[in-house]
Amino acid sequence: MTWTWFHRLGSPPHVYRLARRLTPWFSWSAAVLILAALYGGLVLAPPDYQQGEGFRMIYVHAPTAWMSLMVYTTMACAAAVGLVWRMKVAHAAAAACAPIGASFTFAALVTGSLYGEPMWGTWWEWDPRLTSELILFFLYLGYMGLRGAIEDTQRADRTSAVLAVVGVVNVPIIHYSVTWWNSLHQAPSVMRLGKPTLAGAMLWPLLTMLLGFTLLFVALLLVRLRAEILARERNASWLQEELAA
Amino acid sequence: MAELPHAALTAAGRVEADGSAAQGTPVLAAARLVLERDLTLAFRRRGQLIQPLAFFAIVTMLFPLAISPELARLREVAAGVLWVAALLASLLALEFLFRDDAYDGTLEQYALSGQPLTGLMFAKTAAHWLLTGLPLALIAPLAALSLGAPPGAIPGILASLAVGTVALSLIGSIGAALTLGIRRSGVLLALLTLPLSLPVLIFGARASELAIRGESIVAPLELLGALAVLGITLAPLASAAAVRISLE
Amino acid sequence: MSPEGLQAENLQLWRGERHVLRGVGFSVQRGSCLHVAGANGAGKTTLLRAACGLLHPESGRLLWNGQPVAADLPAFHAALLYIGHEAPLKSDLSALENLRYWIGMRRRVTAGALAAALQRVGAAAWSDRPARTLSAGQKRRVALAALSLAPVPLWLLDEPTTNLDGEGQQLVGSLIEEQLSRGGVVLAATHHELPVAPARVQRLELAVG
Amino acid sequence: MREFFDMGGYAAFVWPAYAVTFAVVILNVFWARRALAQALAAARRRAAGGGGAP
Repeated sequence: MTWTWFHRLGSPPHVYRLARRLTPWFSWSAAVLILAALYGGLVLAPPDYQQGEGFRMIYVHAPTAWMSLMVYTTMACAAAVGLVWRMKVAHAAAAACAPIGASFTFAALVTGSLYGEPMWGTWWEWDPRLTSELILFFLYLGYMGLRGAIEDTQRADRTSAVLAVVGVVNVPIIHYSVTWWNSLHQAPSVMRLGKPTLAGAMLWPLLTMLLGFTLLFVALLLVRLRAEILARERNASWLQEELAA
Repeated sequence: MAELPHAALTAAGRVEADGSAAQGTPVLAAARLVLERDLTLAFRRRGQLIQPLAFFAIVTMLFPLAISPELARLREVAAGVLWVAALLASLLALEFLFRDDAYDGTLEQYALSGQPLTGLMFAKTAAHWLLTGLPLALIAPLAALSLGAPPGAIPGILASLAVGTVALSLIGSIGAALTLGIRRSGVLLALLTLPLSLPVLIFGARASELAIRGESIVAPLELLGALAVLGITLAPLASAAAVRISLE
Repeated sequence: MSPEGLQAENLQLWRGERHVLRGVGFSVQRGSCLHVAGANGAGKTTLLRAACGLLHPESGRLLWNGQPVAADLPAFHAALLYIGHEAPLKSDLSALENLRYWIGMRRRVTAGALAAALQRVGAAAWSDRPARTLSAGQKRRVALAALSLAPVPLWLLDEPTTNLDGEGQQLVGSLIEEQLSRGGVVLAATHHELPVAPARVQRLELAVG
Repeated sequence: MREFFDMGGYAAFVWPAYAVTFAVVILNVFWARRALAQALAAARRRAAGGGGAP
């Protein structure tokens, strides 16, 4: 009984239909939350006493940075499940994650750089978080490159899954080493990226934005997952019925 | 029908035809054979052994030409130069780590040998280290001297490269296994391997830098050692998994 | 009584767009040989590779002595020898060295046993030449020497008679006969006839999909 | 209103940051929908042309 949900998650038609049913719910709640957070962040929140109006960039930088890591973790978990239980749907989910994660990592890098310019006076600072973000971007590129280089879907799924798992083991090590390296070289006077103390009217838009982006990710994932399932199940009989209906 | 040889097989499966399990090769002996085979093959093509070393020497030579011949200035970047050159040289030989074995069917035989593939992958990685990492560590002090490092730095540089290249070979073996069966995989291999190698670069370059300055390298060397140990435990698992997938 | 030998039930396998194995099944008892026949591209090699556990069919079962193969893959692999249509030889190593490393991974072999095996396949004269100087037929013979050195219960042979002269083909036949007399199982994929007494051979014809 | 768009002198950083982020959001929505539409079209084409078997 307790494991039936897990087995059903392994069934492509079940997941396909579930994804179709859930997509509107996640999309609309994400849209509402993000719009509310935008209003809260740009209008209601008072300026920061140190960073002035510039701190409002945190409402886009923090969520994109959060997405970059969360999507990678999700991708690696899905990949591991796919490897261990030979679950096609899990591989499809991992494949769906990569482009989403890569694009948000790119956004986190750009917003980080924009955030950094007025604070540091340069467009790029070898700040540990930005550096880690850059490496994460390369990890995504490598993952997508490997996937794209292998023609057979099944082999591409399984090979890139090994890479995702290896990568997720490495991410904390990379982050630690980069922080360690940075602490050796950084002059203490340089201000670190965005840690204004947030409270009340400044905090809730951030939390709302984080939640909104997370829901947005789920919605995007569900749509892409359906596309990936369609590509993997093209010979299955359930699909013929599904399309006929 | 003669029943004798396989009578014991139903139970154990592993028992060989003459009925004695002792005939099977133990894992360590099998791994030693893999190592021996790779070393023998490498020495049959001695010319190729020199190539990563020559590459390393040329890359380190580029920096004085590109920056300045002043030893005082070079000394400041020497550790970084050594490590970037070592990283690239180690990467250069990786593409061929599994390639020939994949083409001639040796990998298939490894996967079907009944031996744990993880152990065999470890042996292959060890061979790669003995053929590239160790020689690199041995000639790196010479390169360091030419970049203005004091002779007192030699033990530290040697130690940091010897330990660090172990981790590099292990990480590289994963990349090499993942890119098996992909045509023109060189750039992809670099794209996969280099980001994962960054911690090794950071700790290794720091250790060499401290050695050049005449300070204690214990802290970064311990971190490098930790990376190598982590690599020894996990990397062969990942490359064995990747090799099996490449055979599918 | 659990069935002995190798059984496959309803193996289904896709390679990308191609549905290569469409519900293939067979049952080979100890002491008998399965001749996998079919035109080029019918999936003979795929079936052999699936039967030794390299490929994972999307559905279907593979049983060795009544046990699912997947339950203990290393033990199953230790019990089989697979030879693809190219003998797995290193071009820079001699025939002797190749055999020593290849078979030595699985079981201890003495120098005497190696020499005897090479003698038997007529390789004694050129056993110390690098494999790259050998002809395709000579490489095949080295693979046959591996068979005589590894009397494991299951042999999977992909095109065992290709490139061999008449005498070499007879050698394949006698090696297989010996294996069958020992109670071993042989799966051989070839579009030629097998030089084995027909009474011991089952035929499985694969069609091009 | 002017003041709002000026962002206390940070306009040159705040607005591009928001623009990039929401460009990525909108592109993601667009790409995801396009991927699904293409996959559906391909599957329909297949279903129409010979019952799925290649």
